[in-house]
Amino acid sequence: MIAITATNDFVIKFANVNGSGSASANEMFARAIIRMGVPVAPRNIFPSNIQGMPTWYELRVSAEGWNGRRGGCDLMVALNAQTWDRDIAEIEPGGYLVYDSTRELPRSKFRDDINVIGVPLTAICAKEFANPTQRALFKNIMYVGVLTALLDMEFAVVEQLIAQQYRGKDKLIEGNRRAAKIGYDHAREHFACPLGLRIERSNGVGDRIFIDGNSAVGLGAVYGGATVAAWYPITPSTSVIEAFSAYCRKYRTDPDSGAARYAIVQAEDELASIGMVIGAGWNGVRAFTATSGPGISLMQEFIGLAYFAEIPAVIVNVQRGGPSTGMPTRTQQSDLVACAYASHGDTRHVLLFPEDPHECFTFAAQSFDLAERLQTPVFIMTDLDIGMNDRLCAPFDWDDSRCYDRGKVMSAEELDEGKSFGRYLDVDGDGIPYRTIPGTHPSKGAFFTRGTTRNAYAKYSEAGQDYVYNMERLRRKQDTARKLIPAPVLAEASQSTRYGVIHYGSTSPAMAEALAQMEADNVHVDALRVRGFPFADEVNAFIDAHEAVFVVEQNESGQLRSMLINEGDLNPKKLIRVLHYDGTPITARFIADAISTVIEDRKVQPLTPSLNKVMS
Amino acid sequence: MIAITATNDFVIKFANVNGSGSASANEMFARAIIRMGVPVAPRNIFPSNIQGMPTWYELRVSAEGWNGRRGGCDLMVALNAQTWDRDIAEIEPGGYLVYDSTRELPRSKFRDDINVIGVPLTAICAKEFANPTQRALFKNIMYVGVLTALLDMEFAVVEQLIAQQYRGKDKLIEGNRRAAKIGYDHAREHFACPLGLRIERSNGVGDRIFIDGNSAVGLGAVYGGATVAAWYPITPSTSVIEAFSAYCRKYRTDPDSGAARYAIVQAEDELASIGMVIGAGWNGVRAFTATSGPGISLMQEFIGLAYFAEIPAVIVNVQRGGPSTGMPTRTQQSDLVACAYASHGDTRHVLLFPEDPHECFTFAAQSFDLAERLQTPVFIMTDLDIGMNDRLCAPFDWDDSRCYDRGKVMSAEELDEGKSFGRYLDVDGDGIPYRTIPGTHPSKGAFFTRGTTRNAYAKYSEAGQDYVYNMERLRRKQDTARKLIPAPVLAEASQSTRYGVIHYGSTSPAMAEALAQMEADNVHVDALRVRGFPFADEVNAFIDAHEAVFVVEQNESGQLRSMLINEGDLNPKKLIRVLHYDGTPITARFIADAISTVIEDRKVQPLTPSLNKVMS
Amino acid sequence: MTYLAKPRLLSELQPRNELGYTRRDYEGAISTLCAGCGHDSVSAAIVQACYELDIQPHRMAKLSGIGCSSKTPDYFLGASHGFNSVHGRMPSVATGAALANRDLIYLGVSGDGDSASIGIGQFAHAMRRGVNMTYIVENNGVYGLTKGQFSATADKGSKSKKGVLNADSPIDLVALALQLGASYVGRSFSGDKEQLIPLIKGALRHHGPAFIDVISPCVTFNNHAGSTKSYDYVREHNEAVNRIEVIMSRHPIEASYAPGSLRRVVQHDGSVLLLRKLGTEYDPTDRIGAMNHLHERHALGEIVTGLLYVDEGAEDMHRNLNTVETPLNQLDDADLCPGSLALDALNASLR
Amino acid sequence: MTYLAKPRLLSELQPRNELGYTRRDYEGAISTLCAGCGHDSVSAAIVQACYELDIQPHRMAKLSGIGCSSKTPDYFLGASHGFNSVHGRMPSVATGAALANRDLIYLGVSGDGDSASIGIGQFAHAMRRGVNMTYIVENNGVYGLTKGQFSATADKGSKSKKGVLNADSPIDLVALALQLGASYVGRSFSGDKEQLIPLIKGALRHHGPAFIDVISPCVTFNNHAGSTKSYDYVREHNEAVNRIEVIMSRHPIEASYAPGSLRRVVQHDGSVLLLRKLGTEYDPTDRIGAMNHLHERHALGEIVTGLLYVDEGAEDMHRNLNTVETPLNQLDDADLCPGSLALDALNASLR
Ligand SMILES: Cc1ncc(C[n+]2csc(CCOP(=O)(O)OP(=O)(O)O)c2C)c(N)n1
Ligand SMILES: Cc1ncc(C[n+]2csc(CCOP(=O)(O)OP(=O)(O)O)c2C)c(N)n1
Ligand code: SF4
Ligand code: SF4
Ligand SMILES: [Mg+2]
Ligand SMILES: [Mg+2]
Repeated sequence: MIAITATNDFVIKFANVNGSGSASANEMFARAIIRMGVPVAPRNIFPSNIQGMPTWYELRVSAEGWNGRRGGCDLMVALNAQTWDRDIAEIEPGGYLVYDSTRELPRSKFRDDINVIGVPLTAICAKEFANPTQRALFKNIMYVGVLTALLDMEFAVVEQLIAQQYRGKDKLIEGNRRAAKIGYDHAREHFACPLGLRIERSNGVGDRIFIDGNSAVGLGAVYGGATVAAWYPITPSTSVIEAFSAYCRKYRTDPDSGAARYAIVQAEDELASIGMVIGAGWNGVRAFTATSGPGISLMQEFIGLAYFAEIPAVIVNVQRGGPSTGMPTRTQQSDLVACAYASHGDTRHVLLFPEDPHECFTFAAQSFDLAERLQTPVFIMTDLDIGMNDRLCAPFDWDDSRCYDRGKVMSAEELDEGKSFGRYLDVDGDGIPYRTIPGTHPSKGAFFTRGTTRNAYAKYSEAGQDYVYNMERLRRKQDTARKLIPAPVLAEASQSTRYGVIHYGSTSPAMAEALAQMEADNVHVDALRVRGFPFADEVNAFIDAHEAVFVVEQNESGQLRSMLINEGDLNPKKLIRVLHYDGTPITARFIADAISTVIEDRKVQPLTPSLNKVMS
Repeated sequence: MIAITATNDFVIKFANVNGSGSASANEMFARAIIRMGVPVAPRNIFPSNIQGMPTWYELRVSAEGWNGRRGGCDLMVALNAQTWDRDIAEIEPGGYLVYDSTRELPRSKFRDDINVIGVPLTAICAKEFANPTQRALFKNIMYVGVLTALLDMEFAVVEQLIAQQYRGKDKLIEGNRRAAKIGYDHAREHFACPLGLRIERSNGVGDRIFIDGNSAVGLGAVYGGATVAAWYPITPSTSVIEAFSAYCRKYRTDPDSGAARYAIVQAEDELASIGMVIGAGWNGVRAFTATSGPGISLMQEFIGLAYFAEIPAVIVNVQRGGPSTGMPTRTQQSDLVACAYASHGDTRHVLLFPEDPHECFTFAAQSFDLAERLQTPVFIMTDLDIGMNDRLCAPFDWDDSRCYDRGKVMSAEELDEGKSFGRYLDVDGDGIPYRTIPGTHPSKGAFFTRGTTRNAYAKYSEAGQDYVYNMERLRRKQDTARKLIPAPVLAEASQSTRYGVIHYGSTSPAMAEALAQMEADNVHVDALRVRGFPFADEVNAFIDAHEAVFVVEQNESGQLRSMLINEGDLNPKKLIRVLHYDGTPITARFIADAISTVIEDRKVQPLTPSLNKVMS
Repeated sequence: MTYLAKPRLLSELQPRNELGYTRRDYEGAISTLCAGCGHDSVSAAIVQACYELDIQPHRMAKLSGIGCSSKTPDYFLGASHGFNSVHGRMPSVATGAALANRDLIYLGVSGDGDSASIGIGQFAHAMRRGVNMTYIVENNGVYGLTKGQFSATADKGSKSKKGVLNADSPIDLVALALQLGASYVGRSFSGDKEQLIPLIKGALRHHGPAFIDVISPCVTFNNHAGSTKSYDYVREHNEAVNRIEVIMSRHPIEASYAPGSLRRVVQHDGSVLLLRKLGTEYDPTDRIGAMNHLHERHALGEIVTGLLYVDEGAEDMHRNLNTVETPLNQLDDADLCPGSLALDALNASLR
Repeated sequence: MTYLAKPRLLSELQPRNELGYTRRDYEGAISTLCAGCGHDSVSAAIVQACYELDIQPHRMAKLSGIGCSSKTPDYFLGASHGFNSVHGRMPSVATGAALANRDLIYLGVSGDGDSASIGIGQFAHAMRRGVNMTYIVENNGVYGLTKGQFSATADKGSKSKKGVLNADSPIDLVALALQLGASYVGRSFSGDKEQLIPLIKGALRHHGPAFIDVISPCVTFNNHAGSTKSYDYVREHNEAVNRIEVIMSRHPIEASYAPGSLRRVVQHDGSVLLLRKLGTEYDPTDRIGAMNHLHERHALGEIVTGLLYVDEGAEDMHRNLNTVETPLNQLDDADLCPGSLALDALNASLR
């Protein structure tokens, strides 16, 4: 029988039961590989449930550092009886199965074309540990030990990680170490180590850091100067606030008084959380909330208020599968339209699309400058895939000379100097008016904020011309926004080409890999990664410069494509949908296949409208 | 000085103070003209306020029966000191001013180029009526009497209307009649009657009826079999429910028990009202709510639930000026995108666009068939202009052989016969699954409804393929919807033309008039009135058949145009925006000017992309 | 996963109720909650209550919001239609359902996050509107499904698993329900099925808004020392004011309690609630007294349980709306459509 | 339009408060409400209260929802920033504002529709969260701005202008506020400025969530016979439990009441509330007693007014959150940004 052989380049999958403590063992295993200098990209596939349901941890080991999902599975660690059959079926021919052989299983439960490694984990634990909770927990770290041996990894690295993780809790260090060692020794004793798959020390990781996007957003909000966070728990956004809270405690606790230089309020729902953010933004702090689809739907009325009354606010939308409660623990990019045109009436909002934790940090910090400069809500559009999974990415950086851009805030001094103040007056031609913060001046600059129409001096007015003035100014403001948001990133093909591809957000690593694959197959496509909305001028220029442009998205209806067409008055025939929306992260393989097929077809048959069809 | 002369074709405007009781006098005056067989189109221009603020009643008298707003004012009845200056300024040169001359005004307060008719209304009332509230109220009917004389109308008609309106209240009849007569006599005594403007008996009204769109929707809901209405007050939709309630009392009170064959609940907010509608629809009745923009924003999460769980619901959106609280008493068509793609995730909803009260009735009745057939929310998109103003329109009709289409509801008998039931199974290929109503069968057909993803048998499932099956089926359902919604209405130009125009909803009368004006100017444009979304195939065919198509809308961003492009994959360059969005109803003049200018330009210079610019 | 479906075969031997249903007929899908979760005990109590009341499973509709608690309707009464709506908005959906068909029995199941945080508005209004339903909150003081944040019922000073003290005032749903017009109000504990089952039975038989707050510990996130919603804490601070027994109208009343300690409440449908007083002199028909007792004992740190209030003459929403006896969802075209003649007359009046 | 702006010239002659402001300095735009609307009297009381308390107008922030009542912040304190937010959601906006700057005085004005119907959830949570603000509901039992529908505070049996009887149980915001943790709770009547002005003063001086329910008749839609929120009805059923006098810390206390009938409450900022008991023996520091009294009298059809509850040791949200003394909106880049060195260290820990 064949056995897959690969070094630093394969996929391991752990099939576990949720709530069983496997998550931290799996993560430690991933870190161990990183410590050996080999890049990994892990993904949690978990249910909307607390305990007892299937959960998977998919770990892609990639010498080249591809962060996208690869698909397939070379080594399955199958520890969940409920999902046994499908887990076994998923293994690539010639792949490996590691399982708990304590209970004997009939031959029919296995496959002939895979390599089976049975370790009696439960039995060993029962023998080695007396305490029943210990037994259950140490089983997890024990299979880490087994894998360490099977994959030829350095046991010292695992030991180090255990020591770090349980620093100060000597008993736990000892127990975990022992469990890992038992597993390690057992494997070396009973199996030919290493398998065809192995990890070899390398320096593929470089200075990259390993963190999830939600933590990065939380940290970015600290660096961006956010002081108020109001939120309501919802998967997959909850950890944004948990991280913000932890980093605030660390960095924003007044050293003298121990008091907090921030305020975090768990609101009673999403209407209240966005209301608090708006109240806080109006009153001169940088405030944000984090939520997901259902929260976005609930916030619609308030978002319209912030837009029309022109109040800075940052909304982090960690997207999950929609519509409705949808797939709460799966990933999608399907809230673009709901955010870009949020609320009734004619609106248009600023969106940012970070690709990874590094940009989650950068954009989160920048979003507050944008929100205050533009006096409007700014959405950070991440998703479960980058939000809740650790990723290797460029280290965070910060320029200490950078100052927060608080935008056009009129001070008491300026008012005293006699600067004229019209809250909704476009004095600079960029559509952005001046504002004052409550409490600024005893007699000047106070105004009445409202969501109803008013004149440039914030007086209630039902006059058509006041309304039109305001709407036209808001349009100008959107043009200003276009210039301020992060510019798109161009990746040119090695040869000049008629084909372009536009993508955004968490699609980035799969896209990069797909481009490399296609280049290898002599298919050349220029790629533009869009990073914000309203779209920068470069986006239209890019589309103009190509005969056909693929738009790769993780939603069903091609939402970014619609926005491109609408906003750029582009011919839709030119924009070819590449859509993946079943809730799993998109793969390079999927993208490359979809694009290559169309390009191949076009070689045979020249450009016709009928070619423009949905790719998924 | 010139004096405008016109018979059955002019604009009168009443400038009043709100809460002063002028509304019913003005309306009676409009009815008097109709009773003389002359068509009128009135419009209330009112503030978001209860008492003491300016309000206008603009009455277009049009022999040809044009229902659109004309613009300008030939006769101003100026009864509000607050707005005197702008009211006087608005009168066309040669036009007429009627005012209360009790208090003398300086010459500077008038214009030289208008005809001034001063009637000491307050003084006469003070003399004639003892009771102070009577004095104030009868002043209104008194100016109606004055106008009756000035415009050469039949006093008997007014008398008749008074008798009808106050039937059973003899004192009121007498008082009102007397006040009207005093005004009538005063005018005939003091002025040369008639003015250049006059009403001449005709039969231009025919069998048309005079009613507002909101009442028509309420009546349509009764005819459509709605039994549950849950709502929350909001201008301009409140009268939909008031009408539904009144018609239900009239037509749906059980003759024996006096009990109600309907239930109307004033909910605590819009989230609750749509929730109740969904609960009721799930439980097998026809239910609806009526709201406006802010309510639509609040309903987003629930709309997504109804969409994804596939529950029939009808939502009447009487649109007003947005965004946010916006212009609560002005008209717009600016919630199309907020409704068509309501809620997070990939959604697409059914919209209907009635043009006038006749269609408000028809579509309201039909919407329940559509909602139950398609098992989805259906939006009736009216607006303040047709919702809250009386319109002459074709009489309502009803075919008694028509049966309600309850859609695919599986009965206990069918279940007993062994018909297989999968709640989300596409058995017929039209994307529409079968449902059962709670309580149907003791052991078969029960299922669990949820907004999370599930398989075709309504079991919770996080599997990607179950999700995709469902989303693809929903797409098919949308294709089915496309065929069921009211077809667009084509109005061909007298000559074949390269130009088309698409419009919808309350724009219809102004559009019809604009087409006639343009025809008269030898500008030929084919017109298509879109009546529903997802768009029928004819819409794309129409666009394909023309070189350029204008899209006339009452919003700032061209929302229907965006939807046309998105859904039809059309070249935006072909679709030229004609946008009017200051909150006043669009006029024929505006449309004809906008379209003619572009066509004129194109005669000089052939089709270039740059021509495609915003027209307002 | 406390409830494993028993193999079908056994059901032949199981006892049957008046309608011939076994207890099994009132069960649902296998629970996916954490082992030991209080919510599973509440599901079991609901199953038992429906079985004992001889309810036809399909004449009941189960509704919920979102949360671990709101998942539970999938785990009982598999032959009933269920509706797992959106977070915090079950009351409006239940109200709409009740409008559509006044003849079904409506059971709403919710959580403390679902009803006291995001859903407090809908909760309050459903109570005051008089929706004829049984509304059960499975109250654990935390958001279970989103992993243990405090909910609005968490007591001031209660300690989270991570050691954080709650600073906000708690919302007492029972006090609110009493104040807002619920006509049957009780509190119980998921660990006390002797009390819980009859309380649910009485509620299902009640005509009007019946509310039961069930303290139902979250073993995963809120069962530690320092929590005031743990099994241990509730057991220690539980003060039951009465024990209830529900007697169906067709059964003779055989009560073995000493006279004087018993109170008899006849409900709208003829069913009788027998209330045995415990400890304090407590009058369950005195709304103001009930509120007072609740507040006083709460101030002392006690959790008052039992049937706290019942209004024998309660009315429901349909009565207020004067709707016809026939459920609205059974009216047909002829009942509803006024027809063309009426329309012609109306047209004429509009000229 | 009850308040017509007086010509500027006069102000020279007007009396001035300690800060040198005239009453005029606390006024706002001209009211556009109906002549006689109760809300205008509440605005006048707010003006008077702020004038008497020597508040710097710009140190106050006015917030509201949507409704006739919610329009009123435009009609007082023209030199303060105001925020007319969305319907029913003022409390969250006020909470956010209060988080941003703990040093301003926050005044929320709302209606009964705004706070008891659509907004009851936010109202409840702002109270329990301890937002340091004065929250006034101008309660007329109807939706004024949308023309007279019943709101959730309309009493059961109250008659609408069109003759319809209200069937739903009323929501008593005072009872709710008491239950939910408000630390200053009063009720008054727009027609009784003697009572209302000091009540508002005490609230503005209170540290914590202060709630005042002001019955404020809607002359246009709810002032007829049969309404329980009409001027006449309220006058007849008003039962004041006390009269309050607010003494600023810098003033000596000179009270002329007989000892024994007076109760002295010292607030957080040193201001003193002198409460003269009327009629019943009423203890305004007994929360449970207050609730009880309220419920009992309500059952008798009486409208209890006065300062019903005050907690001298009240704490606010900032205390619970342990935020720094400096308002958050005055922290600068250096206070907030951890800088590049910290980031480098963090990067290192993530490898
Ligand atoms: C609009 C919305 N916001 C947030 C969530 C996330 N969410 C799901 S359940 C839940 C809380 C559930 O708490 P509770 O009602 O107490 O139920 P428990 O799990 O404790 O039984 C939250 C916040 C959601 N589903 N929808
Ligand atoms: C989301 C939303 N729904 C409905 C409305 C319409 N609306 C405006 S004010 C109001 C009720 C106001 O009642 P209340 O708060 O009692 O104020 P009052 O006018 O009686 O002072 C309503 C329903 C709105 N503005 N926004
Ligand atoms: S998390 Fe808590 S509430 Fe949820 S199932 Fe587990 S124990 Fe029950
Ligand atoms: S409608 Fe009523 S509440 Fe509104 S301004 Fe008039 S009197 Fe006041
Ligand atoms: Mg809970
Ligand atoms: Mg009100």
